[in-house]
Amino acid sequence: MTGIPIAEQERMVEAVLFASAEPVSVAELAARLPEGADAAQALANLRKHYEGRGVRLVRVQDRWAFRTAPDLGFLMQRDVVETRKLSRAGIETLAIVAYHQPVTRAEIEEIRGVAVSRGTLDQLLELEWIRLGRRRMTPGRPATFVVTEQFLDHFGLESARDLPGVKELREAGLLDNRPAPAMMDSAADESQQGED
Amino acid sequence: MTGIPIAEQERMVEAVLFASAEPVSVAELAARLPEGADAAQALANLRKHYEGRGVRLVRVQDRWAFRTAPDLGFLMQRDVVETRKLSRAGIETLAIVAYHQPVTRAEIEEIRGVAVSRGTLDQLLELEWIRLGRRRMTPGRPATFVVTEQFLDHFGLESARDLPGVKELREAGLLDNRPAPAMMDSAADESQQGED
Amino acid sequence: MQNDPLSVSDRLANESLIVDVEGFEGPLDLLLMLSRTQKVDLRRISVLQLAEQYLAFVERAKGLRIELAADYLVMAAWLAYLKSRLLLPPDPAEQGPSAEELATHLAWQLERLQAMREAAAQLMARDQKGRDFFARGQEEEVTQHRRTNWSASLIDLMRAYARLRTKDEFRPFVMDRQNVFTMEQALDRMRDMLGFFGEWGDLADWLPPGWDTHPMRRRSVTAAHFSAVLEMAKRGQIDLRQGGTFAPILIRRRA
Repeated sequence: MTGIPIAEQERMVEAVLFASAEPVSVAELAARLPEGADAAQALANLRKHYEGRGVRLVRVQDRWAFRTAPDLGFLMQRDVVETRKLSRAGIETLAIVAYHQPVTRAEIEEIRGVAVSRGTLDQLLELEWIRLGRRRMTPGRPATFVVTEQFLDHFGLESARDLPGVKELREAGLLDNRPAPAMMDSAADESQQGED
Repeated sequence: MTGIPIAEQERMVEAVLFASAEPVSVAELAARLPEGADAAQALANLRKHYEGRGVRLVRVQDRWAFRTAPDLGFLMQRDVVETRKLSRAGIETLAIVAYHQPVTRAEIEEIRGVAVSRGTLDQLLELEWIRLGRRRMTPGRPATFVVTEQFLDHFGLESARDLPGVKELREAGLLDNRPAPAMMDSAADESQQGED
Repeated sequence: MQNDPLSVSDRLANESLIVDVEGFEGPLDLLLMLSRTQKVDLRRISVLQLAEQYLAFVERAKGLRIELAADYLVMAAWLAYLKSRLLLPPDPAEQGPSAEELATHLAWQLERLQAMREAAAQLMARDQKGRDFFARGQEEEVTQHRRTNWSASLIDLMRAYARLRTKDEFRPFVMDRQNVFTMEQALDRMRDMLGFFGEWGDLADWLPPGWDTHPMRRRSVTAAHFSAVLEMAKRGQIDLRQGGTFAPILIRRRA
């Protein structure tokens, strides 16, 4: 009737279904397409064209829509890896364990001057950066904490004894509490190298 | 490597891109596809497959998206979301940012010969068609403006190099930053600065 | 013709421009509009003629008591200046750019503005998303699995420990001391050298080596040593003398 080739009608249906926010009925398609187009036929051709592809033309009740092929559903999941800095309490507690191991919770609190929350220790345990060591042979037999292989691995240390002492930290400029990270980093690198 | 047939990879890319209204980067595709898949090759095949269809695979910088073919826009007229009409100042400012980016506010004003009102830049920023670029390393470190990926996506441009007539304008020297010959006021300003 | 370069139709156009003055986006916009009456390539435009058209416009606006914004009047003043220089033979003794250069730049500015207008029109005539082509209407949800990677660097660890171990001697701000010689240092040094001070000697000669290269270091070391010798004089260890303002400061051990 109209002389619109069926391939062109197929293109039209493809575009309309793609852009529509809702599934579209054959009647709606017919209303949108130019006079005389055969929406049902175009739809059938289109459905055939998408057979076996990554998206398929599916019927939802009496309406039509594009949907991801069911076997590719796994692609619609995304793993988001988020990197977050350890809290100040966490890093301080970790530092105390590293420098003083084996160390009890009471000793950590004494050095930090504040109570150590259960959550802080839990987090470090969960990260497998610290683990429980031997119990201290003192009244109450308190548990001690030590750093793990994973800790040494993460921080690139051969052993916890490789950590620089306070004097070296000072010489490396780390005790100057001023914000010049680039400078301090390089200074710290040097002090580490100096120890090798 | 993985033994995933390229046709299967093409299906996967098709599914991921179909699911997203926003352009997806090659890096993200690669992250979502199974290990060892060749997203770039799959994209190339897919683009070919969609040539001449009702939807097309388009590139925006290093991102890819399906978009309906522009010649079928008339079918979607009822889906048109009325966007706020840009003022003449807005349109000109947008063009200046696109063709001269990165460009400072003072440079925009120099080209238009008139002050840029706060609202003009705000509107373009709000539309996410322009954003702040790097500060210019000149006295005062003025902010610069550049166009965004959303801008390129909206106007169907693969990159800012594809702006209409950009090559001719550059060749004609009309995108140069040609300072005004020093005279009267500006000459006086400079001699004052020289004394500082 | 020379006196009135505008045709009747141009004058009529000019009058309608006056009525429409609010519609112009500044003097450059107006100049661009006026330049169209010359009906030539913007590169071959007569800036002199353009200046005259603009000045005529401003005169007429004044006659009609139309309030013109300051930048229109600044442009008028500048164009009047440019016009006079274009009409006069070039003065070889004059500094700065020639009238020709100024005119060329103005023509280039107009050409650039025109080019940007055309580019803007071409841009807006492109197929636009949401009008001519469309994005996927029905996005499919992507399920996100969030995994947090806790990070800390060795430097964070050491800094945290350093912070803990030095809580008592915490210095909130430490100057960069590379170029600073303190009075305490100077005092220690001068006290050690006290035995060597004989007859009157210039303080400058007693300054440590290597500190006179950099002006900042020289200032710091001089100030530190000056304060140190004042302190030593107060304690009765040395005598100080200066012949006049900026004269050398002489010191000797008090007998």
